[in-house]
Amino acid sequence: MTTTPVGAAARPESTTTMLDVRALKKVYEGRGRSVEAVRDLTFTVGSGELVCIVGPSGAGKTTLLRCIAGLLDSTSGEVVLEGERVTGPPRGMAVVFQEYGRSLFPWMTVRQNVELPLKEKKVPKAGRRRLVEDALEAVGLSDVHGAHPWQLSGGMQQRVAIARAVAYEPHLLLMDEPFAAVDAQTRADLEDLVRSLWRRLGVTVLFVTHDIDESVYLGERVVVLSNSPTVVLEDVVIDLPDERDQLTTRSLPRFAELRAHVYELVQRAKSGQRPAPQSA
Amino acid sequence: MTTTPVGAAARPESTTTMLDVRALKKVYEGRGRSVEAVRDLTFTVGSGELVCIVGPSGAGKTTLLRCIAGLLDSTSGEVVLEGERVTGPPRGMAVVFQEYGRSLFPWMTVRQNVELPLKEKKVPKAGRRRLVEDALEAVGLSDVHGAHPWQLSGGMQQRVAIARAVAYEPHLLLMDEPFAAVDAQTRADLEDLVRSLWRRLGVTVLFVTHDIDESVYLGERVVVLSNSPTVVLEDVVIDLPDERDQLTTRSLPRFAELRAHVYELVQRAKSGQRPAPQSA
Amino acid sequence: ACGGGQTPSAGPGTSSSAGSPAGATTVKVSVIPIIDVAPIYLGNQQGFFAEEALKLELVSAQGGAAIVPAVVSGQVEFGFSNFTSLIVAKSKGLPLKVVAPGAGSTGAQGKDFGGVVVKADSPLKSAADLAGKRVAVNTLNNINDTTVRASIRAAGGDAKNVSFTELAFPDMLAALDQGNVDAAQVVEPFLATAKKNGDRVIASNYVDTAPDLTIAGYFTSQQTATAKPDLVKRFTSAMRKSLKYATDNPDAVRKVLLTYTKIDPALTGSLTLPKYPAEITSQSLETLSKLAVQDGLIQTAPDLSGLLP
Amino acid sequence: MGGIGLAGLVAVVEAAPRTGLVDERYLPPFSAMVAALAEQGATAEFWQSLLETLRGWAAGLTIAMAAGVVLGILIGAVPLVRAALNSTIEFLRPIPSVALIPLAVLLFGTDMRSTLLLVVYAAFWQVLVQVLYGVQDVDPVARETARSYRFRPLTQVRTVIWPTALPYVMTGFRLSAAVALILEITGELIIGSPGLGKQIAVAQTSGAVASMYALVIVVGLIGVAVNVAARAIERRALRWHPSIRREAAS
Amino acid sequence: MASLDPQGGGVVSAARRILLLLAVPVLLVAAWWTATADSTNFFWPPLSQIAGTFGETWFTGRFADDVLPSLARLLAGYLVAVALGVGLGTAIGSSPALRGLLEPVLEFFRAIPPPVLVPILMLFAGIGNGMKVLVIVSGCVWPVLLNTVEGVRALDEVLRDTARSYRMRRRSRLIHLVLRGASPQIAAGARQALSIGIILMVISEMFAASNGVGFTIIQFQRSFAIPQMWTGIILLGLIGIALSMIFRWAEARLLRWYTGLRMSQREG
Ligand SMILES: Nc1ncnc2c1ncn2[C@@H]1O[C@H](COP(=O)(O)OP(=O)(O)OP(=O)(O)O)[C@@H](O)[C@H]1O
Ligand SMILES: Nc1ncnc2c1ncn2[C@@H]1O[C@H](COP(=O)(O)OP(=O)(O)OP(=O)(O)O)[C@@H](O)[C@H]1O
Ligand SMILES: O=[N+]([O-])[O-]
Ligand SMILES: [Mg+2]
Ligand SMILES: [Mg+2]
Repeated sequence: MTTTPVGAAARPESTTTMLDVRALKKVYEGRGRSVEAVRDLTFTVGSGELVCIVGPSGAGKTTLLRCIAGLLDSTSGEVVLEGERVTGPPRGMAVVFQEYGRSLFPWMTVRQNVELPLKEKKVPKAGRRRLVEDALEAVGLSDVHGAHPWQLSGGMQQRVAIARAVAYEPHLLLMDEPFAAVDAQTRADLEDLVRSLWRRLGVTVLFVTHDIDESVYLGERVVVLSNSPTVVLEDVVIDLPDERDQLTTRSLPRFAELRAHVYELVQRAKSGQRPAPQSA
Repeated sequence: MTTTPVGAAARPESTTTMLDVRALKKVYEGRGRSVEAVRDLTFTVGSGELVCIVGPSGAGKTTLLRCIAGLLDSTSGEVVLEGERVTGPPRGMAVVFQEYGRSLFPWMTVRQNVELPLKEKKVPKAGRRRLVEDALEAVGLSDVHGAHPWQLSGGMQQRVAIARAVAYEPHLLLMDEPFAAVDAQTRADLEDLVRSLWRRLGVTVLFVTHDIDESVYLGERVVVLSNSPTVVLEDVVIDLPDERDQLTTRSLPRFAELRAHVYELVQRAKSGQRPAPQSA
Repeated sequence: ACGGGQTPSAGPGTSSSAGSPAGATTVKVSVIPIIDVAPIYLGNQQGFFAEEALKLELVSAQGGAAIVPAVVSGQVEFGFSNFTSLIVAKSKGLPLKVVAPGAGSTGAQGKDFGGVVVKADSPLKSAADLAGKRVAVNTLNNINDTTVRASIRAAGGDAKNVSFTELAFPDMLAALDQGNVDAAQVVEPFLATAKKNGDRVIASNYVDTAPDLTIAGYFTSQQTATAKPDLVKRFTSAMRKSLKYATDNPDAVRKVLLTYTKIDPALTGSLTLPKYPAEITSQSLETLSKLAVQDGLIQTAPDLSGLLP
Repeated sequence: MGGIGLAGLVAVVEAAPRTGLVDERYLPPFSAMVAALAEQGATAEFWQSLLETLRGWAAGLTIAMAAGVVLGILIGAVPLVRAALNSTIEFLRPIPSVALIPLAVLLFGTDMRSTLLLVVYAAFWQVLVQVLYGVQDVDPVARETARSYRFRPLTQVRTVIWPTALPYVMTGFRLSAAVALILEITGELIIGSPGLGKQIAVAQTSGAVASMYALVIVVGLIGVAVNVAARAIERRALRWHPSIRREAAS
Repeated sequence: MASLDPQGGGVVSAARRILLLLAVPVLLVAAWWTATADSTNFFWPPLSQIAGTFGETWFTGRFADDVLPSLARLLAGYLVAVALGVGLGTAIGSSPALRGLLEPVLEFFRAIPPPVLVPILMLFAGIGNGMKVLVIVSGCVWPVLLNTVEGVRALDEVLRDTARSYRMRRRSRLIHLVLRGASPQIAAGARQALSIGIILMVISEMFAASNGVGFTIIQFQRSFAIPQMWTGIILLGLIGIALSMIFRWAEARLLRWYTGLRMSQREG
């Protein structure tokens, strides 16, 4: 079982840096309760990379994503996106929230939900129409345009949120367990959708998931987080061929190796293991 | 690849019937949009059985569970629980909702959320205390008693909802994708928790999941639903040894067979295949 | 016979006479739609204002709270008020001028248009018995409580510890009935209603205060008086004619009531009309002013001659 | 259904004076009120007054709603503004319109503008406070969704804040509609600007009890009608809201 | 913004809060002061004159004789109104049938102006303090009632289902689900009711009163004691501020979960 644990610096292709997370720390201050969700996170993501993030429940993945998205102020450290320090949501970003249900506007239909960001982006009407239809089609929801989110099943709601992000054609796509509520077959389809989108548009993707197979199948790298207070446990490079396919890729021996390695890391993370003084 | 597709009548042990779903049909009537979510569902669950339900996203699993829980009136057909027609939530039932986040009372702390149903059940104080602590411990949340649900990560919220159901010690436990938001390792732990609870208390469990491995690992039977409008595509008996274990069970050849069979069924379901006239 | 109080009272807003000449000056008058102002409605009907080239716009309001600021700010030229209110206003430095009398007591004991009533079976027999009792008046610290006190004093009673309760005229009889008050100072048409109910009149407070007490009148602001002396003169002149006409034609007064009040037509015949005096007796003003000082409404009596035209 | 409730009220009002529970000189039986109403209804003056009242009320309510919603969203959505204006709002809010009557008259005389001022002043706060609470109710995930897609402030208001606040605004509308009506009537009653309130005042000073209650019934019915309209609007505009969803389903 | 050091942040934010709290009022008072400084308008006396009479008007006996009785009636009326509004509102909000039955009747009464309603109330409640409290109740109850109804109707369905599935009894469902869930909106109503209560405290004292803040203000108004009347209006405003501060303190306590929930993701 050989894997190559590599630091961010040693990434295979030396693309330009899209995202630079430096010594990020986030403490939630509450009355009485103050939680150090993220202690010290440092990693970079190259432009056009697809990076998966895995880690124990409560590790701070959502917190990290929200800091990157400019939705949450960090306690210390910084997030630099395309050379600029993030202080608010950057242009051309789309986020699929873990609370997909609450991120859809119940007062709008499915179509309106997907279309709204495009309107905001000033996409002309005809283009909007096509984008919305294609996106809904891609997530298998061409027949519910007129329904309201609360008339849909959990998985359908989640797919609407994905369709909204996909239709937006972002530069930077942040997804927080976006397939948690869909069935295995749909999940596989959506995984391929994300891969093809990524390859077609050159979008940089940060993908939080609990499914280890998924992280290995999707990512070029998998960043494994420790448990809370969180640091990077390991940054695993996924050296699988670029052309991936649900059947062949998943049956590669290297896939099994990587999968096992990540699995073991997650188990170690959960059991409280932390990296050696590596982030100094 | 041999599996034994069996009707409910042919279940291995002839336990007493706990739950009898007969020709259940549910049509959601809305302005303009009327959706036949469930067309004709018939199956039974024996007392003390652990049955998993899988099916495509939007198949009507949540709808089915809500009908069984007495939270939703069916359009036709009926649900009979322990010989009585279900018209409202039956005694001794616990439900873990798919929208776990919304099912926790935001004005209560984690402890209060878990404790409240026990108070309702008139469990004496000391017993309550123990049950709450054990349940939170079992889901790995012994350190957040005093936090409010909205201070927790998605997976932690979901585990609170599970702890609440577990602490309640129900006769009938309905779980709707209860592990969707937790990491792989926690998921495995929680699967074992459900199994042990089930064995210890003899509780009847209906478990909706999208994870096919999980359904096979957990269930005595897996009911595969067609896509909407929904009927039972197949009722798969899981003839694995009762004593299950994450490592050994999952590496059994029979496990792989069953897994492959269910996977194929789900794929067929998604592609729109429906059973032959079997439900007549 | 009303304070600048909270009596909810208003009436049809404007009623202008038929056939006012084209070049007439429009003049707004803010009044309280009670029987006291019948002459101005009547005079308008009779064309007395048109004769003075005035086009009358009658604006009805509930009392001083609305009328005085309207006059002072020049939003309306003239207003109607009881004299106690005007004396108080004057003493506070408001620049007001009385331009015409409005209404006064009939001067006939027991036959005035206002008085103190008690229930038929009440032990109270005269104003002197009101000492220590609860008496309803429509406005506290105004003409009605001061004149009731005067009435008590005139009857030899102790006016110090009467407890006045402020109630709108329409609510007084119910309160009297239910025993919430022992007596009520009412004016027409409620006086007639009270009598019909069998209530007894134990005092005519205006009569007891002074003979021929003028109670209320029309006023303007100092500014209007200075700026438009001619307008004031014409208004006063038309007003006098109206008052005289009203005094001479009580039946016409009863009839004009039906145009701006909702008094039961069956009741108008039994109403006691106030006197519509032609002149303001400065003696009335002095009496009221003295009472106002005596009862602590004001510290010192104002210069009454400044109030009069 | 609501008819039954009103019928019950009618029955009580008819029976109470007849059985001597209250003196019918002060609260006449319902039938007497209806007779008086019929009498009033035959006069042009009544209809004119009704029209005046409705006009003043609608104008005041419209201004109050518009100002309340716009300022409410502005103040509510910008925490800094909110913090800065809090004490001022709390100071101004409990000042009764009736205390402002002399000032209104000073400014506008006794015509309808004075009453309008009172109506707007009183009704405005009802809307404002409802909107402030409504704006605060925005779901954080929805707000973050809007922020992450960089919705412009106006879009955020239109697509997130406004729909969230809408149920509160509807309640604010119902509250302020009644307050506006009350102040319209009270203003007419005290200042004497034309309308039903003035008719009520005349009836009161004239001791015409049945006529007075007849007019009050009309005022009450305006209130009922406004509510019916508000509920109808709500059923359309809040179709997506749990309260309407649930009741439509059952 | 997030990098403020915690100690310094406390002082800075406290100073900022005070600045925010006082800036606008100070500006407005200054504007009022200068605008009326040389006023000769009888009804708009200089603010300096109003301020000068404030103390002698209210703190030489009137505080105990007028202000306290008013506040006592206000408190009684307010508490009754909140209890009644929440109680009735919960019942109506929980039952569409009851709502259909009662709403038109309630809407009818809601539209009746106090000057008309009070005489009717006097028929039943006399003319004492009880009547005045009743007048306050009759106005305060509506915002609480309406908001409670809507708050109860808007309860989250999943929460409702959760409570049902655990067979929570009526009583605990009421306490732990319905009232808590509707509490943000009930608070909106109670907040509205507070200032309406002050207004009705004044209005109730226009009827059959012999003491009270409202009574005194009306007396000042009628006797053309205009500076004193202004002090009364200012006093009402100050009472409003004081009561709202108490209210906000209580609200912050009761709705801590809600503020936390709503703000949780703005800045953790
Ligand atoms: N608003 C908040 N207030 C206080 N603590 C919070 C808040 N949000 C998150 N936390 C805490 O921060 C930690 C990290 O939470 P976060 O949601 O980032 O985890 P996560 O990795 O996304 O977990 P999951 O996989 O379960 O979604 C948790 O311990 C959580 O309790
Ligand atoms: N309240 C509702 N109104 C109208 N249609 C509804 C409603 N709830 C569910 N549906 C429809 O019923 C169908 C079944 O929904 P359900 O939630 O039962 O699916 P599910 O099997 O649980 O799906 P998932 O795995 O995505 O959660 C879907 O087509 C959905 O759109
Ligand atoms: O403002 N109000 O007088 O009701
Ligand atoms: Mg998360
Ligand atoms: Mg579901």
